[in-house]
Amino acid sequence: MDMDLISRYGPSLLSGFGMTVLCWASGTALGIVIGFVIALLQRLGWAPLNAVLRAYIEVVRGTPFLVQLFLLYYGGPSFGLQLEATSAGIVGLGIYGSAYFAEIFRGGFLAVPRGYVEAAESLGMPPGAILRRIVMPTMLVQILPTLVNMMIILTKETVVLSLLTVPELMYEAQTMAAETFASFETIFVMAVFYWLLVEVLSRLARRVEARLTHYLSAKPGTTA
Amino acid sequence: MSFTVLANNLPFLLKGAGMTIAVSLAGILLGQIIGALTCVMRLSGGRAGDLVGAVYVSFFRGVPLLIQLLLIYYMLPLIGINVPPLVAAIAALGLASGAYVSEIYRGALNAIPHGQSEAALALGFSESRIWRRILLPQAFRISIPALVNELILLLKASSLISVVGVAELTRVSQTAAATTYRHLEMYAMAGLIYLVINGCLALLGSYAERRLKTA
Amino acid sequence: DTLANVKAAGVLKVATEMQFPPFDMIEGETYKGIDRELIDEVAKEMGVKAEYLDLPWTSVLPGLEAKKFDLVIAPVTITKERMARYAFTIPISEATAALMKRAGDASITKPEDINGKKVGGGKGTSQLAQIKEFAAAKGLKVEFKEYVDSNQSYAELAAGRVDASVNSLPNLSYAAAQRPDTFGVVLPPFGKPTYFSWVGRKGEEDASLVAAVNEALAKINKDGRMAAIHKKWLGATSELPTTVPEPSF
Amino acid sequence: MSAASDQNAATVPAAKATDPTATPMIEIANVSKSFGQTQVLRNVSLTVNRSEVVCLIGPSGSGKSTLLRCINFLETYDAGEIRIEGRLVGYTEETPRRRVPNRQLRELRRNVGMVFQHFNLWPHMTALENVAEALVQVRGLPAAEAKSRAEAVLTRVGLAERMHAYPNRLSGGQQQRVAIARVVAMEPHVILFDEPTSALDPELVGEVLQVMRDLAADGMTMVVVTHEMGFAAHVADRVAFLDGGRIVEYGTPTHVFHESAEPRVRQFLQTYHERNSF
Amino acid sequence: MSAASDQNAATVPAAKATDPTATPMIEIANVSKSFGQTQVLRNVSLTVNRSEVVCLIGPSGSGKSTLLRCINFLETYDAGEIRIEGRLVGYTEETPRRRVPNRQLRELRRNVGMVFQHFNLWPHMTALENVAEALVQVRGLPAAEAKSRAEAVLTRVGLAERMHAYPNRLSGGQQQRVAIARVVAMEPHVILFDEPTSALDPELVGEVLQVMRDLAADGMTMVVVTHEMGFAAHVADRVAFLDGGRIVEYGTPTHVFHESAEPRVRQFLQTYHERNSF
Ligand SMILES: Nc1ncnc2c1ncn2[C@@H]1O[C@H](COP(=O)(O)OP(=O)(O)OP(=O)(O)O)[C@@H](O)[C@H]1O
Ligand SMILES: Nc1ncnc2c1ncn2[C@@H]1O[C@H](COP(=O)(O)OP(=O)(O)OP(=O)(O)O)[C@@H](O)[C@H]1O
Ligand SMILES: [Mg+2]
Ligand SMILES: [Mg+2]
Repeated sequence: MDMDLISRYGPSLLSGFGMTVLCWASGTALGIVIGFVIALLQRLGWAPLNAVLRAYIEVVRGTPFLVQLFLLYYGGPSFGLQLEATSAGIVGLGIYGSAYFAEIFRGGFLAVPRGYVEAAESLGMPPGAILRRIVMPTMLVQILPTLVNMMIILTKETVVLSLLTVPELMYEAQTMAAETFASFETIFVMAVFYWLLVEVLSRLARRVEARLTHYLSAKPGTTA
Repeated sequence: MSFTVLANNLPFLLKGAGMTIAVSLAGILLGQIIGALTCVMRLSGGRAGDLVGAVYVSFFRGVPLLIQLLLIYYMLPLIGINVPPLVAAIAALGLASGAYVSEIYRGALNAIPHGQSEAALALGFSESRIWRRILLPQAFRISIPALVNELILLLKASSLISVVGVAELTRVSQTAAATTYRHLEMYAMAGLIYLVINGCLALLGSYAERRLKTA
Repeated sequence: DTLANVKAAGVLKVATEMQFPPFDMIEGETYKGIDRELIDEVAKEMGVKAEYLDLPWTSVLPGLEAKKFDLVIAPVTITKERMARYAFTIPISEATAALMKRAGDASITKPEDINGKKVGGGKGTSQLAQIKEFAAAKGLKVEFKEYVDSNQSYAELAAGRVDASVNSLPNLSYAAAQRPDTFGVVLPPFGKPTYFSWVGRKGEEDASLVAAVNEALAKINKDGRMAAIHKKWLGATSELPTTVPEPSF
Repeated sequence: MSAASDQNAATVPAAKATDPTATPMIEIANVSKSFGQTQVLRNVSLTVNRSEVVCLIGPSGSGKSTLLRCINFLETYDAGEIRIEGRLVGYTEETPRRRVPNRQLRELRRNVGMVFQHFNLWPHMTALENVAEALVQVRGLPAAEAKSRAEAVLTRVGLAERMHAYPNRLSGGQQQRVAIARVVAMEPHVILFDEPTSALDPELVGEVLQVMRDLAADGMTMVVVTHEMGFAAHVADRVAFLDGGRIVEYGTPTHVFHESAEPRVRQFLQTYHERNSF
Repeated sequence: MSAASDQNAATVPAAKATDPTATPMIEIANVSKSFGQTQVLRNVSLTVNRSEVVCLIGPSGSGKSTLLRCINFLETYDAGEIRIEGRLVGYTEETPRRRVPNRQLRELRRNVGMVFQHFNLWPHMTALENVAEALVQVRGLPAAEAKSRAEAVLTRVGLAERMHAYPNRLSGGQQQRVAIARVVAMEPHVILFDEPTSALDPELVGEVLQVMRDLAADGMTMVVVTHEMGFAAHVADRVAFLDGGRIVEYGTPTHVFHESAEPRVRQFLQTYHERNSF
C-alpha cells in the first residue's frame, strides 16, 4: 500500500464515503417507510389494491437498480420530475429498497402468532396500538436480522449512484483508479470502507437484537 | 432497424441469460446449504462455533461481492490455488448468499417456541434431527418472503461475475450495446429477461408459501 | 521469464474489455477491432498464437498483476502516473483529444465554441484533463460533468444534458460514424498529439516480453500493415512514433 | 371461602332468572357456524342475563370455544344473531347484513373481556406490563395509575412476587392467573372464560372461584367454558351442555348434573361422578 | 370403565410396594435446583418402582413441572442424584460431575416419554405426522410402518377422524390427545405427564385414565403432575404432595387425600372436597 496514494486521495475518498453514508442512510430510511406502508396496505386485504402493490413489488424487485435509477433520472424529466443527481439517487434507492422491505415486513406479520393479536383485540385495543405494542415487537425479533441483511445490501447498491455523477465513494475511488491505475489499492480501499460501514451497522443491530430478545430464555436447538 | 438489431442480438442475450440462470441456481443451492449450516453452527456449536460463524458472516456480508470475486479469482492463485472462472463465480455467490441466508434463518428461529425442540428432545431426537425435521423446516416456511428477496438479489448480483470472465446476461447486453450503440434497446431487453426470471422466482415463492401454509 | 514461457506454450494470453469500438468490440460472438488485428500480427511476428480474454475494466489490471494473462491490449493513454506502475508498449494509435457534439448543433463549430456550455467526459481520463487545461488556457467558462463510464457521456450528449463530449479522436469518429444522425465530431481536435499504447507488467521478468512486442509493433508499423489496419477502421492514418513517447502530463 | 361455599348453588340463579326487570346481557339466537365443510355450531340459542354466570360444558370438539369466540366476534358466524346489551355483534342491522366498522367492534370488545385457553400472554412484556398495557392503550390511564392498578389485581390473584417475570419464566398456573388479571383489570361488563382453571391447582381453582363470585356479586356477567364439573356446579347460575354443535341440555347446575333426562349428558357425567366420589 | 373404577385404589399400590423383587425405576435423591436466586426444588427425594404410577400434586409454582423436567434432564439439577433404571441422569458418575455426552442423554430419553402441559405439537406437521415422526427419526421404523402404528394409536385416543388436520385446526382436547399419542406410540419405559388432562372434558379424562390404566397393566411406569384430584385418586399408586419445592406428604391416595396430618395438605384439599361434593 502506497502511503503517497493515501495522502493524495484520502480526503476525497473520505468525503466520498461521507456521501455514501448519507445517500445510504436517507435511501434506506425512505425504503423502510415505503415498504412498511406497503405491507400495512396489503393487510387491508383489498384485492385490487393488493394486485397493484404486488405488481409494484415484482417490477421493482425484478429489475436492476441501475435501470430504475436511469429511468428516474433520465425519464423523470419527461414526467415533470426534475431531480438532481443526489436526490435522484436517494429517491431511487428508497424505491428500490421499498419492494424488498415490504416483503420482509409481510413475512414478519405472517409469523406473529394469531393468539397475541386476538388477545389484544379482545381487550379492545385499537389497531395502531396493537401494531405498535404487540405486533411490531414480536415481529422485530424475527425480522431484524433480515432487515439488517437488506440494509447491508443497500450499502453496496449505492455504488450505482456513481453513474449519475453522485460524488460518493465509488465515484471518488474511480478517479484514483483511472489516474494512477492502482486498481488493487482501489479495491482494497473500497473493501475496507464498506466493511467498516457494515460492521458498525451489524454491531448496532446486534445490540438492538439483544434488547429485543432478552425475554427469550434459551436459544432454540440448545439442550437444556 | 432497431428490431433487426435486437433480433440479431437476442440469441446472444438468451445465451447470457442461460449462464446467469445456471450460475445463480448453483449459487443459490450452495448458499442455502452454507446458510443453514452456518446458522446451526452459530446456535449450537458453542462459543467457538458462534465465533467462526460470526467472522464468516461479518466478512461475506461486509465486503462487496465484486471484491470477494476478485479475491477468489486473483488472490487464491497467489497462494497456489487456481480456480477456474465458473467455480470462482459459483463459490463467491454461494458464500456471499450463505451469509445472508444464515441471518434470515437465525431470525426465523427466534419465532419458533422453545417448547417444540424440547418436545423433540424428550422423544430422544438427536440434535441434528431436531434441526432437520423440526426447526429448519419451520424456519424455512417462515422465511420464504425473505428468502425470495435473497434469491432475486442473488440473481441480480450475478451480473458481477463477469469480472472473472464469465459472460452472463448483463455482460452480454453491455457488449452488444457498446458495439451497436443501441444502449436503450439492449438494456431494455436484458431488463425484460431479468424481470421474467425474477417473476418466476417470485411465483415459485408464493407457490411454496401457499403449499406450506398450515393455518 | 515471461517471454520464454509464452514461446514455450506457443500462446500469448492477452486481455481487454471488448466494449471500446473501434479498438475492441464483439460482433455476434467474434472479437473484432484494431487491437485484435494488431495483436494477431504481433503474435505472428513472435511465432505464437494470441488468446483473447474479455474482462470488465475493473478486473483487467488486477488480472494482469495476478498473471492470469500477459498483456493488456486495451488502448491506454500514457501518463506519468501510470508509467510509474506499468510498462507501456510503443503507440498503437493516435489518441489526440477531441470533442463531439449533437448532430444538428450549429452553435459549436470549433473547440472554442464550448464557452458557456456543458461538457461531459470520463472521470480521471487524460482527455478530460486536457480539455480542462485547454479551457483554462483560453479563459473559457465551461461546466464539466464527469462520468464513471465514457459511454454514458455520449448518452448524456444525446439526451441534451451536456453539449459536448470529450474523448480521443478515434473513438469519437467511430461513434459519430455509427450514428451520424445523432453525433458529429468537432474538428480539428483541440489537444496536443497523444497516443494509445498497450500495457504490460513492469519488472525484469516481463521486460523481454514487452521488448518483443515493441519490436513486432515497430516492424508492423514500418511495413505498412499498421496503416492498413488504421485505414480500414478509422478511415485515415497517422504517423506514430516508434519509441515509447515521454508523457506530456 | 367457607361462607361462599355454604351457599346452595341452585337457589341463587333461580331467584335471578325469575326477576322480570333483568334485561338480557347476551342473546344468542339460532347461531350456526362452519369451518369449510364441517359445521361446528348448529342453531345455537342461549340467553345470558345481566350478572348471570353461565357455564358451557360438553365433550371435546363440541364447539364450546368456537361459540365463545363468536360472542366477541373473534370468529364470524354464518347465520343467526348474537346481541350484547341489545346490540348486534359484528354485523349491521340491515339485510343483507354487512360487517360493522372496526371501531364499533372495538367498543363492543372493550366491554367484553376474554380469557384464552392458551393464555396468549404477550411474551415481550412482564406479567405487570401484560396487565397494564390495555389500561393505558384502551382505558387511557396514565402509566403510573395503570401500573398501580395492575399491581393491585396481580396481588389479588396471588402474583405479587412474580410480577416482573416474563411469561416464559412463569409456571402454568402463574401464567393463567396473569391472563385472568389482564382481563379483570379492564372491568368489562361481560367476561368470557375459556377453561380458566385448566392449569390451576385445586386451591387456586377455589380462589379463582372466589374471584368469580366476587365479580358476580359486583354484577359481572360471565360465560365460562370449563371441564371442571365441580367448578361449574359452584359458580354457575345456568349450565349449558353442548354436543356436536348443539345445546342439548340447559338449566340450573342441579338440573343438568343430577336430573337430566338426556342420555348423552348422563353418559358424559358418569365417569366424573364415579371418579370424584373417593 | 366401571370394572376399573371398582378397584380399590389403595390396595393395588400397597401390594406392589411391598413386593421385594421390584427394582426402583426412578430414584430421586436429595435433588435441589435454583433459577438464579430462587430455589425451586429443595432436597427432593422420591422413589418410583417399576410399573408404579406416582402423582405429583401441590400448589401452583411449587416445582412440580420443574421436578418432572429434571427427570429427563430437560432442566439441569444443581445437587443430588436422579437415576433411571440405575443410571445417573445427565451426569457422569465421577466427582466433580460432568455432563454426559448428548448421545447418552438421547438413549435415556428414548425410554422416558414426556407429555407437555402446553402440548408442544409441531405446527408444520399434521396430527398423524406428529405421531409418526419420532417413530421414524428415533426408532428408525420405515415410513409406512410408522404411519400405520401412528394411526392405530390416534384411533385409540379417538382421533381417527381428525388425523390429517394440522394442530391449529384442532380443539384443545384434540391437541392434548395428539400429544399423548405421540409419546405412547414410542413405547417408552417411563412416561412423564405434565397435567395430561387439563384440556380434556370429563369423559375424555375418563378415557385417558383408562389409557393410563392399560399402560400401567402393561408394566409402564408413570409420573403424573395433575390438578385433578379425582384423577390422581384413581390412577395413582402413590401420591406426592409438593409445596415450596419440598415433598411434604407422600403415600397412597387414600392416605394423602383423607388421612394426612399435614395442615398444608388438608388446607389444599379442603376447597376441592367441598366443591366436588354436590
Ligand atoms: N380453524 C379451524 N378450522 C377447521 N376446523 C376447526 C377450526 N377450529 C376448530 N375446528 C374444529 O371445530 C370443532 C370445534 O372446536 P372447538 O375448539 O370449538 O371445540 P371445544 O368444544 O372447545 O373442544 P375442547 O373442549 O377440546 O377445547 C373441532 O372439531 C375442531 O377440530
Ligand atoms: N425459567 C425459569 N426462570 C425463572 N423462574 C422459573 C423458571 N421456570 C419456572 N420458574 C419458577 O419456578 C417456580 C416453580 O415452577 P414450576 O413450573 O415447576 O411450578 P409448578 O409446580 O409446575 O406450577 P403449576 O402448577 O402452576 O404449573 C415458579 O415460581 C416459577 O415461576
Ligand atoms: Mg376449547
Ligand atoms: Mg407446571
